[in-house]
Amino acid sequence: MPFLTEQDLQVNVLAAEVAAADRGAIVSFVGTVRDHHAGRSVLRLEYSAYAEMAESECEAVILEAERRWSVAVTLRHRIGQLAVGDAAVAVVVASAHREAAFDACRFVIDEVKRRVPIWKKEYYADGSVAWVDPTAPGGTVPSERLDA
Amino acid sequence: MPFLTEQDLQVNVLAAEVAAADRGAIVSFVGTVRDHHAGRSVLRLEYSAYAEMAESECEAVILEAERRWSVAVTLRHRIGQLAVGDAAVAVVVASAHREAAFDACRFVIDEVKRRVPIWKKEYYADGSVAWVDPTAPGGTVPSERLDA
Amino acid sequence: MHFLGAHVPSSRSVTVTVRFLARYAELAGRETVTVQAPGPATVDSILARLSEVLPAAGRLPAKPLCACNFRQVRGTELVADGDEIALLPPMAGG
Amino acid sequence: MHFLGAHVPSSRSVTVTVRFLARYAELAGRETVTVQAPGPATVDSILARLSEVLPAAGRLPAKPLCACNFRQVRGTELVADGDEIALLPPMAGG
Repeated sequence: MPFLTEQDLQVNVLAAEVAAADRGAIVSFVGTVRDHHAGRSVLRLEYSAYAEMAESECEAVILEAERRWSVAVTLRHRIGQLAVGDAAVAVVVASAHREAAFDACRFVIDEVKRRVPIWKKEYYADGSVAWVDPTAPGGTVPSERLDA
Repeated sequence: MPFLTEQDLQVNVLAAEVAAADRGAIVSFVGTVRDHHAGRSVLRLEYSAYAEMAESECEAVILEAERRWSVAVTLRHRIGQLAVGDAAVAVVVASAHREAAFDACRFVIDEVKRRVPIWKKEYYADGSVAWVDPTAPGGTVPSERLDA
Repeated sequence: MHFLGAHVPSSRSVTVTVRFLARYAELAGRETVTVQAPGPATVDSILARLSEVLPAAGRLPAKPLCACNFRQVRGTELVADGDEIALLPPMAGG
Repeated sequence: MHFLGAHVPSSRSVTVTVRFLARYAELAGRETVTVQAPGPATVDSILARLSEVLPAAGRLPAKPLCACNFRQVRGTELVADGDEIALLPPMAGG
Protein backbone atom coordinates (compact mmCIF):
# COMPACT_ATOMS: atom_id res chain seq x y z
CA MET A 1 0.00 0.00 0.00
CA PRO A 2 2.82 2.55 0.38
CA PHE A 3 3.03 3.68 -3.23
CA LEU A 4 5.03 6.77 -2.27
CA THR A 5 8.60 6.11 -1.30
CA GLU A 6 11.87 7.88 -0.59
CA GLN A 7 13.82 4.78 -1.61
CA ASP A 8 15.43 4.11 -5.01
CA LEU A 9 13.05 2.41 -7.43
CA GLN A 10 14.10 -1.05 -8.59
CA VAL A 11 12.11 -2.47 -11.49
CA ASN A 12 13.39 -6.00 -10.92
CA VAL A 13 12.22 -5.92 -7.30
CA LEU A 14 8.80 -4.60 -8.34
CA ALA A 15 8.54 -7.20 -11.12
CA ALA A 16 8.96 -9.94 -8.54
CA GLU A 17 5.79 -8.65 -6.82
CA VAL A 18 3.62 -9.30 -9.88
CA ALA A 19 5.43 -12.20 -11.56
CA ALA A 20 3.63 -15.55 -11.63
CA ALA A 21 4.06 -18.78 -13.55
CA ASP A 22 0.94 -18.10 -15.62
CA ARG A 23 1.86 -14.49 -16.48
CA GLY A 24 4.26 -14.61 -19.39
CA ALA A 25 4.31 -10.90 -20.24
CA ILE A 26 5.77 -8.17 -18.03
CA VAL A 27 5.63 -4.57 -19.21
CA SER A 28 7.19 -1.79 -17.20
CA PHE A 29 7.35 1.97 -17.40
CA VAL A 30 9.98 4.02 -15.61
CA GLY A 31 9.97 7.81 -15.68
CA THR A 32 13.35 9.37 -14.94
CA VAL A 33 14.44 12.92 -14.12
CA ARG A 34 15.49 14.73 -17.30
CA ASP A 35 18.32 17.26 -17.43
CA HIS A 36 16.25 19.87 -19.26
CA HIS A 37 12.72 21.22 -19.00
CA ALA A 38 11.23 23.95 -21.17
CA GLY A 39 14.70 24.97 -22.34
CA ARG A 40 16.22 25.27 -18.86
CA SER A 41 18.97 23.12 -17.45
CA VAL A 42 17.65 21.13 -14.47
CA LEU A 43 20.05 20.30 -11.63
CA ARG A 44 17.70 18.40 -9.32
CA LEU A 45 14.09 18.33 -8.27
CA GLU A 46 11.81 17.69 -5.38
CA TYR A 47 8.55 15.76 -5.41
CA SER A 48 5.93 16.37 -2.77
CA ALA A 49 2.54 14.73 -2.37
CA TYR A 50 -0.74 15.00 -0.56
CA ALA A 51 0.21 11.66 0.87
CA GLU A 52 -3.03 10.13 2.13
CA MET A 53 -4.95 11.08 -1.03
CA ALA A 54 -2.05 10.06 -3.30
CA GLU A 55 -1.97 6.60 -1.71
CA SER A 56 -5.70 6.07 -2.16
CA GLU A 57 -5.65 7.37 -5.75
CA CYS A 58 -2.75 5.04 -6.63
CA GLU A 59 -4.71 2.15 -5.19
CA ALA A 60 -7.84 3.17 -7.12
CA VAL A 61 -5.91 3.38 -10.40
CA ILE A 62 -4.45 -0.09 -9.87
CA LEU A 63 -7.83 -1.59 -9.01
CA GLU A 64 -9.35 0.03 -12.09
CA ALA A 65 -6.60 -1.44 -14.32
CA GLU A 66 -6.92 -4.88 -12.72
CA ARG A 67 -10.69 -4.80 -13.20
CA ARG A 68 -10.44 -3.71 -16.82
CA TRP A 69 -7.69 -6.09 -17.94
CA SER A 70 -6.55 -9.47 -16.69
CA VAL A 71 -3.35 -8.13 -15.15
CA ALA A 72 -1.42 -7.68 -11.91
CA VAL A 73 -0.09 -4.17 -11.38
CA THR A 74 2.45 -2.62 -9.06
CA LEU A 75 3.44 1.02 -8.81
CA ARG A 76 5.82 3.30 -6.88
CA HIS A 77 6.38 7.05 -6.97
CA ARG A 78 9.39 8.76 -5.41
CA ILE A 79 8.97 11.74 -3.15
CA GLY A 80 11.70 14.02 -1.80
CA GLN A 81 14.92 15.09 -3.49
CA LEU A 82 15.87 13.53 -6.83
CA ALA A 83 18.89 14.00 -9.09
CA VAL A 84 19.00 13.95 -12.90
CA GLY A 85 18.68 10.36 -14.11
CA ASP A 86 16.91 9.09 -10.98
CA ALA A 87 13.75 7.03 -11.48
CA ALA A 88 10.77 9.10 -10.30
CA VAL A 89 7.98 6.64 -11.03
CA ALA A 90 7.79 2.95 -11.91
CA VAL A 91 4.82 0.89 -13.08
CA VAL A 92 5.10 -2.86 -13.60
CA VAL A 93 2.29 -4.94 -15.12
CA ALA A 94 2.23 -8.72 -15.52
CA SER A 95 -0.28 -10.62 -17.61
CA ALA A 96 -0.76 -13.77 -19.62
CA HIS A 97 -1.05 -11.54 -22.70
CA ARG A 98 1.30 -8.79 -23.78
CA GLU A 99 -1.43 -6.64 -25.35
CA ALA A 100 -3.21 -6.38 -21.99
CA ALA A 101 0.07 -5.70 -20.21
CA PHE A 102 0.96 -2.85 -22.59
CA ASP A 103 -2.53 -1.32 -22.47
CA ALA A 104 -2.78 -1.52 -18.69
CA CYS A 105 0.73 -0.11 -18.12
CA ARG A 106 -0.03 2.87 -20.34
CA PHE A 107 -3.37 3.41 -18.62
CA VAL A 108 -1.78 3.38 -15.16
CA ILE A 109 0.95 5.92 -15.93
CA ASP A 110 -1.54 8.18 -17.74
CA GLU A 111 -3.92 8.06 -14.76
CA VAL A 112 -1.13 8.60 -12.23
CA LYS A 113 -0.12 11.76 -14.05
CA ARG A 114 -3.72 12.90 -14.35
CA ARG A 115 -5.14 12.30 -10.89
CA VAL A 116 -2.57 11.45 -8.22
CA PRO A 117 -1.80 14.59 -6.14
CA ILE A 118 1.96 14.86 -6.55
CA TRP A 119 3.91 18.02 -7.37
CA LYS A 120 7.34 18.68 -8.75
CA LYS A 121 9.63 21.60 -7.97
CA GLU A 122 12.58 22.05 -10.32
CA TYR A 123 15.93 23.59 -9.36
CA TYR A 124 17.76 25.05 -12.36
CA ALA A 125 21.40 25.69 -13.17
CA ASP A 126 20.74 29.46 -13.20
CA GLY A 127 19.65 29.33 -9.55
CA SER A 128 15.93 29.74 -10.20
CA VAL A 129 13.28 27.39 -8.84
CA ALA A 130 9.86 26.64 -10.32
CA TRP A 131 6.85 24.41 -9.84
CA VAL A 132 5.95 22.23 -12.80
CA ASP A 133 2.40 23.09 -13.87
CA PRO A 134 1.18 21.44 -17.08
CA THR A 135 -1.65 24.00 -17.30
CA ALA A 136 0.67 27.04 -17.16
CA PRO A 137 2.18 28.75 -20.24
CA GLY A 138 5.71 27.33 -20.54
CA GLY A 139 4.83 24.48 -18.20
CA THR A 140 6.16 26.03 -14.98
CA VAL A 141 5.31 28.71 -12.41
CA PRO A 142 8.11 30.36 -10.40
CA SER A 143 8.47 29.29 -6.79
CA GLU A 144 7.99 32.15 -4.32
CA ARG A 145 9.79 30.66 -1.40
CA LEU A 146 13.24 32.18 -1.16
CA ASP A 147 14.64 29.31 0.85
CA ALA A 148 13.36 26.94 -1.86
CA MET B 1 25.31 -6.97 -31.66
CA PRO B 2 24.92 -10.33 -29.87
CA PHE B 3 21.17 -10.22 -29.36
CA LEU B 4 21.06 -13.95 -28.66
CA THR B 5 22.45 -14.97 -25.31
CA GLU B 6 22.68 -17.92 -22.95
CA GLN B 7 22.96 -15.58 -19.96
CA ASP B 8 20.17 -14.49 -17.62
CA LEU B 9 18.37 -11.37 -18.85
CA GLN B 10 18.60 -8.35 -16.55
CA VAL B 11 16.29 -5.48 -17.44
CA ASN B 12 18.18 -3.01 -15.23
CA VAL B 13 21.43 -3.81 -17.03
CA LEU B 14 19.76 -3.40 -20.43
CA ALA B 15 18.09 -0.16 -19.33
CA ALA B 16 21.52 1.29 -18.56
CA GLU B 17 22.44 0.75 -22.24
CA VAL B 18 19.69 3.08 -23.48
CA ALA B 19 19.29 5.49 -20.57
CA ALA B 20 20.32 9.12 -21.18
CA ALA B 21 19.72 12.40 -19.40
CA ASP B 22 17.34 13.59 -22.13
CA ARG B 23 15.31 10.36 -22.24
CA GLY B 24 12.79 10.51 -19.43
CA ALA B 25 10.67 7.48 -20.39
CA ILE B 26 11.83 3.88 -20.31
CA VAL B 27 9.42 1.13 -21.36
CA SER B 28 10.40 -2.51 -21.17
CA PHE B 29 8.87 -5.81 -22.16
CA VAL B 30 9.96 -9.13 -20.68
CA GLY B 31 8.55 -12.43 -21.88
CA THR B 32 8.88 -15.23 -19.36
CA VAL B 33 8.44 -19.01 -19.61
CA ARG B 34 4.90 -19.95 -18.62
CA ASP B 35 4.04 -23.14 -16.76
CA HIS B 36 1.25 -24.09 -19.15
CA HIS B 37 0.78 -24.09 -22.91
CA ALA B 38 -2.32 -25.26 -24.76
CA GLY B 39 -3.55 -27.03 -21.62
CA ARG B 40 -0.34 -28.94 -20.97
CA SER B 41 1.94 -28.50 -17.98
CA VAL B 42 5.34 -27.24 -19.15
CA LEU B 43 8.46 -28.27 -17.19
CA ARG B 44 11.11 -26.49 -19.22
CA LEU B 45 11.89 -25.45 -22.75
CA GLU B 46 14.65 -24.99 -25.21
CA TYR B 47 15.11 -22.11 -27.62
CA SER B 48 17.18 -22.53 -30.75
CA ALA B 49 17.93 -20.00 -33.46
CA TYR B 50 19.31 -19.65 -36.95
CA ALA B 51 21.91 -17.50 -35.29
CA GLU B 52 23.42 -15.40 -38.05
CA MET B 53 20.02 -14.53 -39.55
CA ALA B 54 18.47 -13.96 -36.10
CA GLU B 55 21.19 -11.47 -35.22
CA SER B 56 20.74 -9.52 -38.44
CA GLU B 57 16.93 -9.53 -38.13
CA CYS B 58 17.13 -8.25 -34.54
CA GLU B 59 19.39 -5.47 -35.71
CA ALA B 60 17.03 -4.63 -38.59
CA VAL B 61 14.02 -4.48 -36.24
CA ILE B 62 15.87 -2.13 -33.89
CA LEU B 63 16.98 0.15 -36.73
CA GLU B 64 13.44 0.25 -38.06
CA ALA B 65 12.07 1.25 -34.64
CA GLU B 66 14.77 3.88 -34.14
CA ARG B 67 14.07 5.32 -37.59
CA ARG B 68 10.31 5.41 -37.02
CA TRP B 69 10.31 6.85 -33.50
CA SER B 70 12.75 9.03 -31.62
CA VAL B 71 13.90 6.21 -29.35
CA ALA B 72 16.89 4.11 -28.31
CA VAL B 73 16.21 0.36 -28.27
CA THR B 74 17.97 -2.63 -26.83
CA LEU B 75 16.97 -6.26 -27.09
CA ARG B 76 18.08 -9.73 -25.96
CA HIS B 77 16.68 -13.20 -26.59
CA ARG B 78 17.71 -16.28 -24.64
CA ILE B 79 18.72 -19.46 -26.41
CA GLY B 80 19.30 -22.85 -24.85
CA GLN B 81 17.56 -24.42 -21.85
CA LEU B 82 15.08 -22.34 -19.84
CA ALA B 83 13.02 -23.13 -16.75
CA VAL B 84 9.51 -21.93 -15.92
CA GLY B 85 9.66 -18.28 -14.86
CA ASP B 86 12.92 -17.52 -16.70
CA ALA B 87 12.99 -14.41 -18.89
CA ALA B 88 13.14 -15.52 -22.53
CA VAL B 89 13.16 -12.14 -24.23
CA ALA B 90 13.67 -8.56 -23.08
CA VAL B 91 13.13 -5.31 -24.98
CA VAL B 92 13.99 -1.95 -23.43
CA VAL B 93 13.15 1.36 -25.11
CA ALA B 94 14.14 4.82 -23.90
CA SER B 95 12.71 8.05 -25.25
CA ALA B 96 11.95 11.64 -24.32
CA HIS B 97 8.26 10.76 -24.73
CA ARG B 98 6.42 7.85 -23.21
CA GLU B 99 4.01 7.43 -26.14
CA ALA B 100 6.93 6.79 -28.50
CA ALA B 101 8.56 4.45 -25.98
CA PHE B 102 5.36 2.37 -25.61
CA ASP B 103 4.70 2.25 -29.37
CA ALA B 104 8.28 1.33 -30.22
CA CYS B 105 8.51 -1.36 -27.52
CA ARG B 106 5.33 -3.00 -28.75
CA PHE B 107 6.51 -2.81 -32.35
CA VAL B 108 9.86 -4.45 -31.50
CA ILE B 109 8.40 -7.41 -29.62
CA ASP B 110 5.74 -7.94 -32.32
CA GLU B 111 8.40 -7.91 -35.05
CA VAL B 112 10.74 -10.19 -33.09
CA LYS B 113 7.96 -12.75 -32.83
CA ARG B 114 7.05 -12.35 -36.50
CA ARG B 115 10.39 -12.41 -38.25
CA VAL B 116 13.34 -13.45 -36.09
CA PRO B 117 14.19 -17.13 -36.76
CA ILE B 118 13.96 -18.59 -33.26
CA TRP B 119 12.17 -21.80 -32.29
CA LYS B 120 10.88 -23.17 -29.05
CA LYS B 121 10.70 -26.81 -27.98
CA GLU B 122 8.54 -27.52 -24.93
CA TYR B 123 9.08 -30.39 -22.48
CA TYR B 124 5.89 -31.38 -20.67
CA ALA B 125 5.14 -32.98 -17.32
CA ASP B 126 3.70 -36.04 -19.14
CA GLY B 127 7.08 -36.71 -20.79
CA SER B 128 6.08 -35.52 -24.25
CA VAL B 129 8.01 -32.94 -26.25
CA ALA B 130 6.69 -30.57 -28.91
CA TRP B 131 7.75 -27.68 -31.10
CA VAL B 132 5.74 -24.52 -30.68
CA ASP B 133 4.19 -23.64 -34.05
CA PRO B 134 1.73 -20.74 -34.06
CA THR B 135 0.40 -21.89 -37.44
CA ALA B 136 -0.45 -25.45 -36.28
CA PRO B 137 -3.81 -26.50 -34.82
CA GLY B 138 -3.33 -26.41 -31.03
CA GLY B 139 -0.17 -24.37 -31.42
CA THR B 140 2.34 -27.22 -31.27
CA VAL B 141 3.71 -30.08 -33.39
CA PRO B 142 5.16 -33.18 -31.68
CA SER B 143 8.93 -33.52 -31.69
CA GLU B 144 10.19 -36.64 -33.47
CA ARG B 145 13.57 -36.88 -31.87
CA LEU B 146 13.49 -39.54 -29.16
CA ASP B 147 16.53 -38.19 -27.35
CA ALA B 148 14.81 -34.79 -27.27
CA MET C 1 -19.72 14.85 3.35
CA HIS C 2 -23.03 14.69 1.52
CA PHE C 3 -24.42 15.62 -1.86
CA LEU C 4 -26.81 18.56 -2.05
CA GLY C 5 -30.35 17.28 -1.90
CA ALA C 6 -29.35 14.33 0.27
CA HIS C 7 -29.83 14.53 4.02
CA VAL C 8 -28.92 18.12 4.96
CA PRO C 9 -27.29 18.66 8.36
CA SER C 10 -28.65 21.25 10.80
CA SER C 11 -27.86 24.90 10.12
CA ARG C 12 -25.43 25.25 13.03
CA SER C 13 -21.98 26.29 11.92
CA VAL C 14 -19.46 23.91 10.35
CA THR C 15 -15.73 23.94 11.13
CA VAL C 16 -13.30 22.42 8.64
CA THR C 17 -9.55 22.34 8.11
CA VAL C 18 -8.42 23.81 4.79
CA ARG C 19 -5.08 22.45 3.61
CA PHE C 20 -2.91 24.22 1.01
CA LEU C 21 -0.72 21.93 -1.03
CA ALA C 22 2.59 22.55 -2.81
CA ARG C 23 2.62 25.96 -4.54
CA TYR C 24 -0.64 26.97 -2.87
CA ALA C 25 1.08 26.64 0.52
CA GLU C 26 3.74 29.05 -0.73
CA LEU C 27 1.07 31.52 -1.84
CA ALA C 28 -0.98 31.17 1.33
CA GLY C 29 2.13 31.35 3.49
CA ARG C 30 1.00 28.37 5.53
CA GLU C 31 -0.17 24.77 5.18
CA THR C 32 -3.52 24.77 6.94
CA VAL C 33 -6.15 27.13 8.27
CA THR C 34 -9.34 26.46 10.20
CA VAL C 35 -12.48 27.87 8.60
CA GLN C 36 -15.89 28.13 10.18
CA ALA C 37 -18.99 28.72 8.03
CA PRO C 38 -22.72 28.70 8.71
CA GLY C 39 -24.27 25.32 7.91
CA PRO C 40 -25.21 23.84 5.56
CA ALA C 41 -21.84 24.65 3.97
CA THR C 42 -20.43 23.57 0.64
CA VAL C 43 -16.84 23.46 -0.59
CA ASP C 44 -17.59 26.71 -2.46
CA SER C 45 -18.92 28.45 0.64
CA ILE C 46 -15.78 27.47 2.56
CA LEU C 47 -13.64 28.86 -0.28
CA ALA C 48 -15.67 32.11 -0.20
CA ARG C 49 -14.90 32.51 3.55
CA LEU C 50 -11.22 31.74 3.06
CA SER C 51 -9.81 35.21 2.30
CA GLU C 52 -11.72 36.63 5.24
CA VAL C 53 -9.82 34.42 7.65
CA LEU C 54 -6.55 34.42 5.66
CA PRO C 55 -6.01 37.44 3.37
CA ALA C 56 -3.06 35.73 1.58
CA ALA C 57 -5.55 33.16 0.29
CA GLY C 58 -6.73 35.87 -2.09
CA ARG C 59 -3.67 35.03 -4.19
CA LEU C 60 -5.00 31.54 -4.93
CA PRO C 61 -7.06 30.80 -8.06
CA ALA C 62 -10.77 31.43 -7.54
CA LYS C 63 -11.71 27.86 -8.49
CA PRO C 64 -8.91 25.54 -7.42
CA LEU C 65 -9.11 21.78 -7.67
CA CYS C 66 -10.44 20.57 -4.31
CA ALA C 67 -10.51 17.36 -2.32
CA CYS C 68 -12.67 16.64 0.68
CA ASN C 69 -11.33 13.94 2.98
CA PHE C 70 -8.80 12.82 0.34
CA ARG C 71 -11.28 12.50 -2.53
CA GLN C 72 -11.65 14.98 -5.39
CA VAL C 73 -14.96 16.89 -5.11
CA ARG C 74 -16.98 19.56 -6.90
CA GLY C 75 -17.53 22.94 -5.27
CA THR C 76 -21.21 22.18 -4.81
CA GLU C 77 -20.60 19.26 -2.44
CA LEU C 78 -21.59 19.73 1.18
CA VAL C 79 -18.95 19.57 3.87
CA ALA C 80 -19.37 18.32 7.42
CA ASP C 81 -17.86 19.38 10.69
CA GLY C 82 -14.27 18.12 10.94
CA ASP C 83 -13.76 17.56 7.21
CA GLU C 84 -10.39 18.29 5.61
CA ILE C 85 -10.70 20.40 2.46
CA ALA C 86 -7.52 20.33 0.38
CA LEU C 87 -6.67 22.84 -2.35
CA LEU C 88 -4.63 21.12 -5.03
CA PRO C 89 -2.46 22.79 -7.70
CA PRO C 90 -2.50 21.10 -11.13
CA MET C 91 -0.94 17.67 -10.64
CA ALA C 92 2.59 17.09 -11.88
CA GLY C 93 3.53 13.56 -10.87
CA GLY C 94 5.18 10.98 -13.06
CA MET D 1 21.74 -14.03 -55.43
CA HIS D 2 19.93 -12.10 -58.13
CA PHE D 3 16.35 -11.35 -59.07
CA LEU D 4 14.95 -12.98 -62.20
CA GLY D 5 15.39 -10.61 -65.12
CA ALA D 6 18.52 -9.10 -63.65
CA HIS D 7 21.90 -10.30 -64.86
CA VAL D 8 21.53 -14.06 -65.31
CA PRO D 9 24.58 -16.18 -64.59
CA SER D 10 25.82 -18.74 -67.10
CA SER D 11 23.87 -21.96 -67.38
CA ARG D 12 26.59 -24.10 -65.79
CA SER D 13 25.35 -25.87 -62.67
CA VAL D 14 24.93 -24.17 -59.28
CA THR D 15 25.91 -25.80 -55.97
CA VAL D 16 24.31 -24.55 -52.74
CA THR D 17 24.09 -25.65 -49.12
CA VAL D 18 20.55 -26.30 -47.90
CA ARG D 19 20.16 -25.92 -44.13
CA PHE D 20 17.26 -27.44 -42.16
CA LEU D 21 16.33 -25.57 -39.02
CA ALA D 22 14.69 -26.74 -35.80
CA ARG D 23 11.84 -29.21 -36.53
CA TYR D 24 12.81 -29.45 -40.19
CA ALA D 25 16.20 -30.84 -39.12
CA GLU D 26 14.33 -33.53 -37.17
CA LEU D 27 12.21 -34.37 -40.22
CA ALA D 28 15.17 -34.36 -42.64
CA GLY D 29 17.33 -36.34 -40.20
CA ARG D 30 20.22 -33.91 -40.70
CA GLU D 31 21.11 -30.24 -40.59
CA THR D 32 22.53 -29.59 -44.05
CA VAL D 33 22.73 -31.14 -47.48
CA THR D 34 24.56 -30.03 -50.63
CA VAL D 35 22.35 -29.60 -53.70
CA GLN D 36 23.47 -29.11 -57.27
CA ALA D 37 21.07 -27.80 -59.93
CA PRO D 38 21.44 -26.65 -63.52
CA GLY D 39 21.85 -22.87 -63.72
CA PRO D 40 20.18 -20.48 -63.68
CA ALA D 41 18.59 -21.90 -60.50
CA THR D 42 15.98 -20.39 -58.21
CA VAL D 43 15.13 -21.22 -54.61
CA ASP D 44 12.15 -23.19 -55.98
CA SER D 45 14.31 -25.21 -58.36
CA ILE D 46 16.65 -26.10 -55.49
CA LEU D 47 13.64 -27.20 -53.41
CA ALA D 48 12.40 -29.33 -56.31
CA ARG D 49 15.78 -31.16 -56.44
CA LEU D 50 15.84 -31.67 -52.69
CA SER D 51 13.98 -34.97 -52.32
CA GLU D 52 16.07 -36.50 -55.12
CA VAL D 53 19.24 -36.01 -53.08
CA LEU D 54 17.61 -36.55 -49.67
CA PRO D 55 14.42 -38.69 -49.67
CA ALA D 56 13.59 -37.66 -46.06
CA ALA D 57 13.15 -34.10 -47.31
CA GLY D 58 9.88 -35.31 -48.83
CA ARG D 59 8.42 -34.99 -45.30
CA LEU D 60 8.91 -31.22 -45.31
CA PRO D 61 6.15 -28.83 -46.39
CA ALA D 62 6.16 -28.19 -50.13
CA LYS D 63 6.50 -24.41 -49.70
CA PRO D 64 8.54 -23.74 -46.56
CA LEU D 65 9.66 -20.28 -45.54
CA CYS D 66 13.15 -19.83 -47.02
CA ALA D 67 16.16 -17.63 -46.45
CA CYS D 68 19.09 -17.18 -48.80
CA ASN D 69 22.29 -16.01 -47.11
CA PHE D 70 20.39 -15.11 -43.93
CA ARG D 71 17.70 -13.03 -45.59
CA GLN D 72 14.11 -14.14 -46.18
CA VAL D 73 13.46 -14.72 -49.91
CA ARG D 74 10.69 -15.73 -52.29
CA GLY D 75 10.92 -19.00 -54.16
CA THR D 76 11.39 -17.15 -57.46
CA GLU D 77 14.70 -15.59 -56.43
CA LEU D 78 17.82 -16.78 -58.18
CA VAL D 79 20.54 -18.48 -56.20
CA ALA D 80 24.28 -18.37 -56.85
CA ASP D 81 27.03 -20.89 -56.39
CA GLY D 82 27.96 -21.16 -52.70
CA ASP D 83 24.73 -19.68 -51.34
CA GLU D 84 23.19 -21.02 -48.13
CA ILE D 85 19.48 -21.73 -48.50
CA ALA D 86 17.76 -22.16 -45.12
CA LEU D 87 14.39 -23.83 -44.62
CA LEU D 88 12.65 -22.19 -41.66
CA PRO D 89 9.71 -23.59 -39.66
CA PRO D 90 7.15 -21.00 -38.52
CA MET D 91 8.94 -18.71 -36.08
CA ALA D 92 8.26 -19.09 -32.39
CA GLY D 93 10.53 -16.65 -30.59
CA GLY D 94 9.55 -14.29 -27.82
